[in-house]
Amino acid sequence: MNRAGSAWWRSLEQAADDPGFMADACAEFPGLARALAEPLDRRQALKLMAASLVLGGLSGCDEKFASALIPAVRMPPNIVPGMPNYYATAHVLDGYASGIVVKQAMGRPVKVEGNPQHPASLGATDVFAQATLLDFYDPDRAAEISEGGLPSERHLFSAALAAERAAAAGRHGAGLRILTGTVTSPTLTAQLQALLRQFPEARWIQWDPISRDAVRLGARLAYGQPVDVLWHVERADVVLAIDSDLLSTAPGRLRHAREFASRRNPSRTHAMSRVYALEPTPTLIGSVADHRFIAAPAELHRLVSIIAAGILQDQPPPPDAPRWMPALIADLKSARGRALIHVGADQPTELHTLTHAMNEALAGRGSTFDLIEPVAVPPIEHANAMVNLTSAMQAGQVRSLLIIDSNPVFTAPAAWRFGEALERVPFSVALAGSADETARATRWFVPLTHAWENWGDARAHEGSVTLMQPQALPLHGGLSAHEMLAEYAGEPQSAEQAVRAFWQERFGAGFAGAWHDSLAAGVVPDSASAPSSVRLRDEAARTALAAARPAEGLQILFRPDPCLWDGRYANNPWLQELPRPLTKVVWDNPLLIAPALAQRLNLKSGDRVSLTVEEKQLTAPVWVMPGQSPECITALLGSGRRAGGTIGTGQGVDFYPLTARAGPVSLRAEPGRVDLASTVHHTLLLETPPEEILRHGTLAQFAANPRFIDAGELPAQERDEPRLYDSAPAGPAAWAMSIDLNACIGCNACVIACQAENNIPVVGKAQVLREREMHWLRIDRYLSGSGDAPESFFQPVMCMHCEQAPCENVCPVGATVHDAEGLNVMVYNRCIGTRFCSNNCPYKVRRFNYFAYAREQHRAPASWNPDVTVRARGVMEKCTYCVQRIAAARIEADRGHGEVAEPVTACQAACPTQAITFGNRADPRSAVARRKQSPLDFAMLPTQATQPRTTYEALIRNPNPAIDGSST
Amino acid sequence: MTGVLVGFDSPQAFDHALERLTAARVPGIETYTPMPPSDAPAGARPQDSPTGGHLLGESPLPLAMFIAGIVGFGGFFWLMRYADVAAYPIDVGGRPPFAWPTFVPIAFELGVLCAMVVGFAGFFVLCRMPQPYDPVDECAGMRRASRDAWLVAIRSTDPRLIAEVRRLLEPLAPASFEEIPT
Amino acid sequence: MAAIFSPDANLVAKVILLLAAGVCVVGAIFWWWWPNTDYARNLRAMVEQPVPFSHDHHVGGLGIDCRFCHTSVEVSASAGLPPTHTCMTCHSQIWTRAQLLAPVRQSLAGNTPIVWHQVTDLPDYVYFNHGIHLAKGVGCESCHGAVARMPLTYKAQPLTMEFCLDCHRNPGPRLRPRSALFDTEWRRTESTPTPDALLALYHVPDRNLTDCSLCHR
Amino acid sequence: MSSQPRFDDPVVQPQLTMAAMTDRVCAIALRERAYLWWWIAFVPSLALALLLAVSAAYLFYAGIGIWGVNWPVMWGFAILSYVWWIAIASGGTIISALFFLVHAEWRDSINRIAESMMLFGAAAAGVYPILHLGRPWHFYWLFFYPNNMTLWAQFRSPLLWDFWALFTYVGASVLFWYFGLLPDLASARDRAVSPRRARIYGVLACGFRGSSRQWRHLRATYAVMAAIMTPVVVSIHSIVGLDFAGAATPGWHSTEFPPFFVFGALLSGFAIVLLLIIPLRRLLELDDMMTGRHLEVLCRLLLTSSLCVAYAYLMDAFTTFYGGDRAERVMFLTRVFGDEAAVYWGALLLNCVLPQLLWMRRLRVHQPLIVVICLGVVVGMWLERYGIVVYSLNRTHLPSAWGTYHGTFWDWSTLFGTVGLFLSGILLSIRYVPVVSMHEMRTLIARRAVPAGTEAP
Repeated sequence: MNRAGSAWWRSLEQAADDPGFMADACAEFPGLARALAEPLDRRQALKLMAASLVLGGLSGCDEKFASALIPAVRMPPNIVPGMPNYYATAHVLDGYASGIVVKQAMGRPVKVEGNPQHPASLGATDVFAQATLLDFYDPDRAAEISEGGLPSERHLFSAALAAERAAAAGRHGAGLRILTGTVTSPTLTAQLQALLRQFPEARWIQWDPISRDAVRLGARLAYGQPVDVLWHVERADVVLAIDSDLLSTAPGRLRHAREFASRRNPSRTHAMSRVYALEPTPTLIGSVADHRFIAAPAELHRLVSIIAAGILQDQPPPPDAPRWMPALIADLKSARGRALIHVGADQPTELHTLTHAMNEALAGRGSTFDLIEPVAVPPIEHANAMVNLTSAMQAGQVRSLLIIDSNPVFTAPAAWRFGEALERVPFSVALAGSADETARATRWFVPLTHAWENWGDARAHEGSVTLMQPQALPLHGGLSAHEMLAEYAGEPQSAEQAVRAFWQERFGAGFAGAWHDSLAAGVVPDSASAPSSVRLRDEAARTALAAARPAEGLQILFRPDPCLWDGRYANNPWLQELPRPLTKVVWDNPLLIAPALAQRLNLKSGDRVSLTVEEKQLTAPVWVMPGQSPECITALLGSGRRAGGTIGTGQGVDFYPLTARAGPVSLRAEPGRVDLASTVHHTLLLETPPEEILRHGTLAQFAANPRFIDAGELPAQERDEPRLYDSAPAGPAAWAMSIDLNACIGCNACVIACQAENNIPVVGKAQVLREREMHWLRIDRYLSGSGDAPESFFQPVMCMHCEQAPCENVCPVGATVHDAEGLNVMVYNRCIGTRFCSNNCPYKVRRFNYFAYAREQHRAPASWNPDVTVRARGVMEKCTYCVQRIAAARIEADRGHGEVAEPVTACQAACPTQAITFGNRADPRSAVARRKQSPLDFAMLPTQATQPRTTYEALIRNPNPAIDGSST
Repeated sequence: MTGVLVGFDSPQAFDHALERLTAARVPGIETYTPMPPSDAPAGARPQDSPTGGHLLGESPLPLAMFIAGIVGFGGFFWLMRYADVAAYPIDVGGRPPFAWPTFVPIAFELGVLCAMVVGFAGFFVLCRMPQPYDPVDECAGMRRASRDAWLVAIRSTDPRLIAEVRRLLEPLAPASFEEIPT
Repeated sequence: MAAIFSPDANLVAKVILLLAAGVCVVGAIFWWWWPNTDYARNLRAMVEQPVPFSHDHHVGGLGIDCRFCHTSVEVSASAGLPPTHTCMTCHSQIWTRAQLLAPVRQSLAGNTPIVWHQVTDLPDYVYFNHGIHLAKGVGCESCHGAVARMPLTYKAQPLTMEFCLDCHRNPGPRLRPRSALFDTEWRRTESTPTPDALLALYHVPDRNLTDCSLCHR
Repeated sequence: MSSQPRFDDPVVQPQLTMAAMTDRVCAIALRERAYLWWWIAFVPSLALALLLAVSAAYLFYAGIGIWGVNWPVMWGFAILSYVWWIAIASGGTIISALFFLVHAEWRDSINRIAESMMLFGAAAAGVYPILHLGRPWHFYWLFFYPNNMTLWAQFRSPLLWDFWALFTYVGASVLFWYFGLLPDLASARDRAVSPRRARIYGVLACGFRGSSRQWRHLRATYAVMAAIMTPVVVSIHSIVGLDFAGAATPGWHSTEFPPFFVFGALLSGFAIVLLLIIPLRRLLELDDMMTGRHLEVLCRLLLTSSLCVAYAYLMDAFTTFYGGDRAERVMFLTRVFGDEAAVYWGALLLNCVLPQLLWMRRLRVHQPLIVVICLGVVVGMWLERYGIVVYSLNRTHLPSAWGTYHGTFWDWSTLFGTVGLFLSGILLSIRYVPVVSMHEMRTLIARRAVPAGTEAP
């Protein structure tokens, strides 16, 4: 870093408890002043630091701190300067929790890791959990209670609430409605139910725009009562994924991915699984499936009925069925007890019911899936409840509406006119993190504390409870859902009191111990849902599929944006700039259309179209999506926020106005283009991925000759080739990495984990358009075959740490050199930016700071990782194998006189499928050394003789011999 | 009066003058010509012309430049070896620290530069330059030295010698005959 | 017909030439020499502090151990600065009226930190770890000098990359017995174990201690 | 004076005497007021040079990001224009130094122009290496100097070789140019009427009087310098070639690059010299020293070097397919048939095809045509470098890293800025420096003059 940069860095390091900052802080946030008065405990101090640091960030770099050292007045307990702390909690998305561990530096959250002890995480994280860090420090988070858009005071709100409660009590709660997202929190549930007992006439509505109604209803229809299904993917030899979200959005996706991957590498698994995907639009599981069949929704229903007939009534497929149908049915049947059929949440209820029948018929129960008591508590029918609520509001029956952490004004289908209806509610309160669309439409807006700022609890997809402890006191004050409900119920208590009270009676006598253990472990022991022994209803097997609507013509599918979900993450720059797994588009949500359709309408990616559903019309850019069904188009929800904060507002197109409309869909080309930023600058449709880049084959080939990849004209590795220079680094350790292409599902968790760990700046859409993205780790995606039904390949690419690194020889100042442990180190402070290294890198893994991206990002300084230099303008950067983690491990080991403990890179830690293995190759016992022994091991571009330390395991697919090709 | 400056219009006349002067062992001869005398057309000049002799001997500069070049090359080569092998050996792309072939280009370039500088500076030293003033500048004839005049100067304060020179050169009909003031 | 220049022009020309050459040489020397001066490195310069804390008195005189205030020095990257609370453990009992200590009392009362001025500073791209250096037998004095004799703390060593490398290239002679790690008066005697013995004693690893990645990330 | 140049012109018209030649050439430099055409050319040139200053200032303020360079294409205009300028400069050195060694008579009247071209071409090129850095204020890390990091430069990098080659080349060029200028400065000093001019040239001439000692050392040293400059110019362009050949990038990784680049240097050098002397011989009325003979010779050289370049192109294509590297083939095919194939074919047409007209003798003295061809070559050489630098980086080994590239306003402004710098330099040297090497011309004239009957005493 140059001097200015360093001064800036130091300022945030040392501004910690600066009085000046405190003064600003108090002026800025009344909440802080109160906090100062309150007795100090650990988190108190943390809060002060965090707050002042956020300010430090806002007030930029200030030389006056360049030489200041500011110790605490009292050092908070458990904090050793310079050493990180870790605290377990959970990341909750649409109610379902996955365990995380938050890393803190001097009490400031700086990184999120998965919690290995949590059943839904197993140590992995998804992109949202990683990105929560920036949400926590989001400067757009609201600080003040407001009424009718004007700043107000807490006591005024309390008074208003009290009056309202009194009125409601008189009416036994008639006209009182409480709107939340899906709730799995035991405490919150208890509070709500208590409230409903107190006000019998009141109603509680749950609403999540990414609806799972069909899943719940489908199960209820099949089994006669609400049940949740627990999938055991690792036990399935044959998987049929029908438009499945198993790996992408379904609760427990991280666990599914882990189990899925455990059966995909033939050199490790006892029997490789075979995965069929049947879907209208590409999904993650479809991209890694052995066979992928494309079918528009209507066609899909027909095909599923044929499969069902085949499985349930042994009917042979009709002659007009696709050629592959008999083989598929036969395969499923032959794998009796080891077959699994999964349907995505977007498919209609009947399809789910039918699938349950098929799974039961295939004797999967107890093997490939189990039934458990539902995790989310009723009421569970989101759509209907929401419609009823809206009509009640229209009819003026709703006197007071309490909206807790939900944004219906934006996410509710415009067809329902929730916004208008809201105006007819005399007393409406929005408890939300920021002044979003709903908070601006309600009468009262109360800031919601961040999940890291308050106590809470939530359940995983299989029911296990995590007690969520705060990581810091609220930066901006605010209330939690618990506090809000407690206040409404008339006995105000803090979230901590609420949660403690609930678990007090749950744990009973051994409370103290159980409480502490649960907090430490991040999971409440054996709190999983009880298995359900309910039998399948016979009607289920006879379920008839309703025809897809609209029956004919173009159809439109609505899916959550892979990075923005339903829009709640729209203000998160990491997620906005995270390449969408299948399109690599950033900062936008173009309409996905099939190549055939594009050809028919003469459209190219980026062209604008006007899209009409029923009478509602809007214009959006399109993206030509190979593998999409030409009869349908896919719209990603979550973009186009109207009040999404400085970053999210107006970014992309809002498709909610089109949801929940059954009318005909029409698409018309419009003049003009939209510049869509994608990190893939050329459509990569190859006849087959070049052998020197990505090796792949079939299980048959592998069975015939495990080393078949060596058979080609290229060696898989230049292991034994003679070389001009034969000097391998001779340190005590030899760091190396192996990436299993069979496991990679392209989910991006590694990409964003790397970004968070290594202080990688966000550059913005304009710079991405100029091809200057900064991600150190990118996931290349190659498509082969026809554009209509391509085969898909994912390949994570980061610095290969070549032993004969071409980049090093050409640097005139020796800014990139080798260390004794084989790391290709990049010494930022020596770099003068000739950029020759990048030209000479065959893998093109180097990124250059064309501008002072890190500085221009205006990111809360406290959120940077203090162990990694923040790069200045004009400096080259690249993957370091997380050298800071290696250093920490090395120091730890040296102090213990032991050998170097195995460090874990950020990408490796985050990966749900454990595709990435890192460690000391010199140690034969290490995981990486064993993986490098795999017959599938190959190096990228072996002919470049770079001796990369990162190698890959070839992608093996397991196609059904009875089916030729993978096309429909 | 510190001498005389005699100007001629043709290199031939100039040559004859020199022959006569050298034959008469006249000391302190210096010439000023519009071009290197040795490059002047041989014309009628006899092969044993003194012009090729003491006035136009060999220059030591080429040798000096050569040595400078060698020293420069060797010096910088050594410096690079010291830097990579002794001062701070660093593993660069798995190459050996003493990667001598890669030292050659820079050593060559800098050696060459040394040679050029030495040649340039050496010229100024050997010619006592810069020397903006010289008594001969006072003579009008000098102005044509850089154009087309062939001048011979005899530096001497001895009137008899001057008379002798006048006697020797009068027959050659010099274009100018001036005394060099003090 | 007069010459263009006067006779003394020759002298002038040569003098100018010599001056130019001289300026170049002197300039080059200065450019190289200046950064190495104590002044440029503000070496041995007392730094004004809000409270004139004297290591000479507390460490040298009273014999308080370094770790009493710099608590995390053995385990962490940063040595840690004492919170006001630490000062008050004693000064709530003794010198409770001392004018010099007013800032400390105010700090505790007003819950406002004391802002010290940094004395020894490393560039921010250098990741120095106190813990491992102590664990491997490098004493405080090696970098901080005879702190126990400093009435006001000053920077005792240049702390340039060269300074670090000198030791990293040949650590043995700089190591000292455990007992002497925090003793800034300690000197090597014949009874001191040999450098090699110390290297073995501390299990100084055989890794390349001059790797860039050791300090720069 | 024969206005229309003919291929059988003598290298210098016989009636020209030393005195007349000296007076006329000095008169040009000593004019009290510059020609009108000079002002017309100089003002826009200076404006462009100022544009360069502005571009550089903004670059330092804002960063490399203002250029079109991006993730895959990390080198762009800066490097390719640098190569282009170096080539132009090198051509001048070849004419001045190489042909001195081989005693080519035609060289004497144009070597001063060739040297100015070398000087300011090198200056224009010299601007780029610093501008091109991400953190230019650290450029001195490339030097040899003791420092308290005990760190030195990384001598394996062709880029460092290139830096020192350029450093040497610029330094040596200045010395060579000034050294050969000394006697002519003396002539100008002695011809000057106004004492001010006389003093200025007097100071510059450092007291050169044409004494036998001065001639002796000058002659000997100049010859050695010429003998040095010739390999230096070959070396610098070979090293520039190594900047690319040294990298494992498809389209760069080729052993033919060093000679390839030297050929290019010759071609563009001869083109620019022709572009300079054709107008000057008319405007400065020097057509009896720069005769049809000069045009004839230079055109032949242009033709020859054009053939060499054509050969290099041929080999480029051949090795690509002979080598059998997939990435190499893909890159080449995109360059030849891709979206911007015009660049490749343009270079081929302008550098190799058009100059073939010069096979015809009459055309070799047809000035308008020569000007057209030379302008074509100058543009063609730039296109060639564009193809080499940009397309190779556009199509590297991994299809996922393929990119696109477009120069921005600041790229172009910097390029034209250096053109302005070059032209202003040339014009200033024409205005104030004797435009012909008079002492060498005098030698030439003397040697050609029929010796007058010598009367014996």
